[in-house]
Amino acid sequence: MDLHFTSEQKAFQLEVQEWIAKNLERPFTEEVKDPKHDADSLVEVRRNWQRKLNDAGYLGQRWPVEWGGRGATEVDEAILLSELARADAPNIPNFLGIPLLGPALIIHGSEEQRRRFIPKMLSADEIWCQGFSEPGAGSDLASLRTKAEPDGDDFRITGQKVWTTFGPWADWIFVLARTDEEDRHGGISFFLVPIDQEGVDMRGLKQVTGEAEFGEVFFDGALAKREHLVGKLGEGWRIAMTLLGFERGSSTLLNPADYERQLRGLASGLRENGEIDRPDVAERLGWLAVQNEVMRGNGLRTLANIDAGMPPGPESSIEKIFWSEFHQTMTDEALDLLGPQGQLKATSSHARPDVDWAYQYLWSRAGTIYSGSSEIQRNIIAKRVLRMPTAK
Amino acid sequence: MDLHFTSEQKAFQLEVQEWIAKNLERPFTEEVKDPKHDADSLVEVRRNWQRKLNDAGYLGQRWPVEWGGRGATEVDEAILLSELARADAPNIPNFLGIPLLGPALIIHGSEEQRRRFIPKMLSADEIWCQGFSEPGAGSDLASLRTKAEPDGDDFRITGQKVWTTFGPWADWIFVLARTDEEDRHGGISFFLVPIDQEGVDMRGLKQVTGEAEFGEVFFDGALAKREHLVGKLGEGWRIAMTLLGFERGSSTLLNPADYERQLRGLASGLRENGEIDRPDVAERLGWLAVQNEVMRGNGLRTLANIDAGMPPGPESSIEKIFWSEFHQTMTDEALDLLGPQGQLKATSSHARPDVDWAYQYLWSRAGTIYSGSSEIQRNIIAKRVLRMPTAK
Amino acid sequence: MRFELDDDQALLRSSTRELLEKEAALADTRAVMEEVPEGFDKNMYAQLGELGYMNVLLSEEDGGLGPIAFAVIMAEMGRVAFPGPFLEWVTAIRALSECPDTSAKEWLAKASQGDTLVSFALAEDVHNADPAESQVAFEGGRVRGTKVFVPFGEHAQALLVSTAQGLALVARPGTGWNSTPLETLDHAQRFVRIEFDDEGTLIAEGEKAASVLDNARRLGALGASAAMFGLMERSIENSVQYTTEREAFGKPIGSFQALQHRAADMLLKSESTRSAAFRAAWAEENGEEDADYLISVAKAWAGPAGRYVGGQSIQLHGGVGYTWEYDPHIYLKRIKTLEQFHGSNRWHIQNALRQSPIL
Amino acid sequence: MRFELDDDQALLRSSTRELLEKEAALADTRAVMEEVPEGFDKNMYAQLGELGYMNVLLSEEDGGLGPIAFAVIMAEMGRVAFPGPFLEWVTAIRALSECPDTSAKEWLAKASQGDTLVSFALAEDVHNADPAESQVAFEGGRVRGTKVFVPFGEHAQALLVSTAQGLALVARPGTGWNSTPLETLDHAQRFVRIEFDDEGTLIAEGEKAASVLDNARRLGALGASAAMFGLMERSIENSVQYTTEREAFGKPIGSFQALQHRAADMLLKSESTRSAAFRAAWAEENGEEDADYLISVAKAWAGPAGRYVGGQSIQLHGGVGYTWEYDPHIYLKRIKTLEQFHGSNRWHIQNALRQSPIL
Repeated sequence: MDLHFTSEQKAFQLEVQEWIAKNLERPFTEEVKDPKHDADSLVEVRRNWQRKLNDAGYLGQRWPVEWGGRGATEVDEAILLSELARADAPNIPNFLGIPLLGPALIIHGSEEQRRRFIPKMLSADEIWCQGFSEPGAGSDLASLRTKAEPDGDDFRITGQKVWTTFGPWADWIFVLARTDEEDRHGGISFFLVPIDQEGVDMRGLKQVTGEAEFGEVFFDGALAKREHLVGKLGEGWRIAMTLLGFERGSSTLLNPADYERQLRGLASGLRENGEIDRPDVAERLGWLAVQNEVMRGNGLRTLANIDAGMPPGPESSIEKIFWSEFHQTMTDEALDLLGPQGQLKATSSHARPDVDWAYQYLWSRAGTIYSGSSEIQRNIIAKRVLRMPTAK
Repeated sequence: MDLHFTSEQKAFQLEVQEWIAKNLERPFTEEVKDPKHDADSLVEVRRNWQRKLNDAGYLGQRWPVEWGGRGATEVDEAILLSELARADAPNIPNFLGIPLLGPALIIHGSEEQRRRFIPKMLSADEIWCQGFSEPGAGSDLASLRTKAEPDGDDFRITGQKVWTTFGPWADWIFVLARTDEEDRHGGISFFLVPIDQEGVDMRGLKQVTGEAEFGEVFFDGALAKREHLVGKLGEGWRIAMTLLGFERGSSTLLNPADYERQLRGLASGLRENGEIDRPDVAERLGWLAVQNEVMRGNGLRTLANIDAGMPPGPESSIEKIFWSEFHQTMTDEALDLLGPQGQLKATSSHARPDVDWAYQYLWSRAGTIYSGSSEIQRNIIAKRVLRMPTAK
Repeated sequence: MRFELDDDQALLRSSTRELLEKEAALADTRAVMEEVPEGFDKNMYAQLGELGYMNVLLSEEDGGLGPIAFAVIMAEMGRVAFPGPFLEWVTAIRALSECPDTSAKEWLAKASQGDTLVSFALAEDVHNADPAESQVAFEGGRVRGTKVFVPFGEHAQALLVSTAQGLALVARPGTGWNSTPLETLDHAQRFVRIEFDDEGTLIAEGEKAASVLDNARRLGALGASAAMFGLMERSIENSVQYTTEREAFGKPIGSFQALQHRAADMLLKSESTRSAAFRAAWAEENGEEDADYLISVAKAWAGPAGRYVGGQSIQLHGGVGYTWEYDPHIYLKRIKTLEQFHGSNRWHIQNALRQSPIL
Repeated sequence: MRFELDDDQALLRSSTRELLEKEAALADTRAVMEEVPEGFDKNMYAQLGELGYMNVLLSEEDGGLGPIAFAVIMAEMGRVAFPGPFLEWVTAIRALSECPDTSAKEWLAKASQGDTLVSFALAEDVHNADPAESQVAFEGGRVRGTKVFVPFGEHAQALLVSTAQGLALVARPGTGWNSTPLETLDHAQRFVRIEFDDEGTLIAEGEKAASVLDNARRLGALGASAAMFGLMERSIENSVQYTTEREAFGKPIGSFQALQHRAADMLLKSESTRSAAFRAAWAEENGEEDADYLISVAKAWAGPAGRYVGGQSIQLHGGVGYTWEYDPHIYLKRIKTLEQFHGSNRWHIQNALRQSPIL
């Protein structure tokens, strides 16, 4: 066993911390609270932050040098993401494009595709959104029905995608579409599609938090050029599945860092309310702190084993269930402990300054649904890890 | 709505309370703690207690006058059982025979059967145990394989039954046995079988509590006389199913009374440890008290609707899940709050005087398994109450 | 004995359901929650006034229907996530009816019509404050001090304000209140923070004030519990319907055992809330000694139960459950509001424990 | 970085597993738990002594293997529900090694052989007492006062007794102790209550005593956490095997989604315990500043996690899970013991919170 960061990794952590201290004007929660902002201007805050990160060389740092890489490991990436979470830095607009589409292009894309798309994706001059989920294909992604039909050399795309984060601000969308009706997995291909065209109708999809950061997009014969097919026809499913596992180490330390920040905010609130020393309050707060630290232990374990080149254990479904359900537990407890004040929206007068609890509470309900619901994760653990039987 | 007991019911409650105060020498927990007792002598304590109850006319009080009845309602029965639980009175040996076999004989039995069996069942001169469950047929009772084959006019029984409470002390067993291999439900018949015969091998089945109050019984061509068939051939399943619902109102107030007694013991323990006023302890204790009272509300509702002749609602599966899982929650919390002392066996030096927490903790693990496991109950609620779909 | 509603109560339930489904179906009243400044439909409340709903908590001779009927109405309102200050309004009417002061009687008459909102201003900045220890003062005919989370306070015509000297009535000043909106995650609410320096009338003092406030708190908690039951009941119906229609992996998702067992747990929470809330209502109606205890039991249970049902309703809806367009979030948010007000879970647990037979 | 065991540690794990499965398979050692007065197999412990297991917690030059190896051994012992005072014994050896006193050294040499049991007497009647506030006194060369829940105290050759004056060593008097058995639900345990009025030696005082006891508590908690992981891991294996073989309604019960999801939850608890316990062992081994914090995190987590896994293991076994003959109860009971001792959940939560980065 070795859970130490190397001296290089520690130096990198320090470098990132210092860089954030110098470059992050204020935590994102404070941006949200600022009445001068609306949804559009908050996207600009994020875009600017992505540019700063890119200028500093922090994006795509694990890629080949040619595409922005600097020989970083998953550990470095995990350190970077956890420090950003700890500082409550803005989420970058291409938070899905860079870790998912980036490798897709680097591994499966053509040289032209890489040249055309990677630089602007990194600089946030083009915002990408993801077109995987459909209204009828969530947990059962392979049942997707959006289709791409040949039109000369090119393709015409018809169908609907949902949960396209940053969709309303996106310039491009990477889409899984069906090119063969008969072949469930082998009939899916991976396309890059410009949004600003006839045949693409992107609408904001209002979430329970009241924001419309997600979009739903309707394709009605939208053009996808042959040169924007990634990999070969029918390789889309395989590409997507590889990618979804590709960055699994990077986020291992992110959630515990993020939740630690939130718990620190909870402790501050309880201190200000004069309640933190009540044994009932302390026990509940302590139990949350314990759970978060256990979650960090799981994350370190995953990360350490990836770093050592070990085969992945049963951890990834466990981690997904853990962070998503713990986020619900934690926000549930926080709102109970903070009383009515905990229900205030960040933009309201007298809201807590450090954590947007109302948003966190509502947002936590999504975590057990997206990226493989808790039910799907438990199926995976039972069937693939525990090898429990299937009904005959 | 009317949740009042009538003045007669209140009078009956008072009568029972007074009768118990006069007749119960000491709570059963104290009997268990007394080193003079062993398993056999504790059964005699229970037998004697049953006799007292019978002499006082409290057994079979809802039956026809001829068989001990006194025109009581389910409400009276519920009052009786809850007062007995509150006083920690011993469980009677024929606690299954009287409510299950009694009505079976009264409704489906012959006059001869009634004359032969009911009086001695009431007086505890004969102890009855139940032969329904099998090693391979627990939740799926209809898959039982013990068979009864014709032998002249009579039957020979072969097979195995488990979970026969008081089996090791029983004189007779009422058995569901298969008389037709082809007909899953209609091929089951209901027999009365004497235990003291060749072909019946009754063994104590040691439970996790260390007791062997349960038995497992092996039939190897045991004789069941034709005159000891209850109802007609093939009516066994129907008889059993009717009976299992017959007394559903009687126990509605029993569990909350029993758990209230245990919670009172927990409060005493915490008071003696000087901890009851700690806010964390008080909150946990209070939450247990709240849950128990909610359970009592469910019980009152069931009882009241039965009393009003209303059709049963979704309550019975809900009640089963509630009391069995709450018992686990409550004992879990009690053992945590009481510290090591909560783990002491009743017979150990320095154990709590009022509640046998170690036993209760272990015993609580059985409640979610027997009489339809929690899983079965949830299936019932989903399918029969909520009418959720079945996979095609 | 009988738990189910008697004929009159059942009639009230069906007529209320019919009224609300016709006049306040959630699909129609969403705009009221989201866009109407007052947060409620004035015409609808006037209609409720006409139909006598506003007087539900008064004595029988004054048009009251009793606590069971009140619980029936609140449960129905829960089912449609009925927006606005109905619960505050009817408990304020009850409070006014208990006060001997003339101005209380005048406001009572107005409030009963359903067109003059009287609400409560109780909470203060100090967490979990006991009303008796109020920092707000009534002196020289004026109420001075700050109240927080005043429900629908900006648009109330009068407020019942707890002060260290007793319960004061403050009529809306000509220029309105000195108020700041407090926006919570439940967009149907209209809480405000008010810094009072206004003329008022002391309508109850000493023990009388305590008893009026205690009744309001108790009835508020009862109403909130019944409303949470209605919210849960409808959430479950919606979830079962959705999981029956929606397919994945070639079958209705409601056929998966994991979801079936979740739904069963939701029903357990919801039906137990029904048992607890209506038992408490019955006790209150019959003046049972343990009514306060049973109301605290119901409220302490309903909060966490509702949270579970509301949260799992989103989960059972999957992705669409997280959209504004579908209803689950409205139910969860309303439950969160009701859970936090009319006495927190913690307060009710302690209040129940104090009166519990286990002590 | 690397979480998995390195080669030496993996070898220790496989050799320990082989040894225990051969010499202490649960089916064979049930009789030891149930019938042997000492509650352990003396020959087995002597064998452990010969193989060097008893010195695991000593410094490397004295045969110690380090905290990670210790956790590996404890996890393996958990898997077979290994009976007896191993955890107390090895932590007592460690404590003796930290004491400069000559008699400590003598007992250290004896205890290391695995045939002379030295255990701890720490707990007192006052609930959750801090060792520093002991009611037991060391005066005039004698230890006087009462200790409770002394593990395997009746058959120990010597006891390390915390007193108000420091840590005392009391050798078993010729006539044995003045002890009363305290029988808990875990029939494998042999707790006693001892009223001391015996000659003793003060082997550590003041800060030294506090540090020796603190190390014992910390290492005990670490060992208990690792053992609970092993108990959980094996419980899950047993449950999965049973539900795969057992059929109901015509299919293996392990194919029902409700049971699959339960098993998944059990694995989540168990694997998270592994992560937490081995991370803590690693921190202890490397002298990390947060080792004490991480051990409390692991112990506070392992208790409730183990309770869940142990209880659900019975549930997944159905009726037979409630019989003495099947193993689930042995695992649950051992978990209950480990949960309650070496610091309660509550104590570890508070200790973790005190050192948490969130404060």
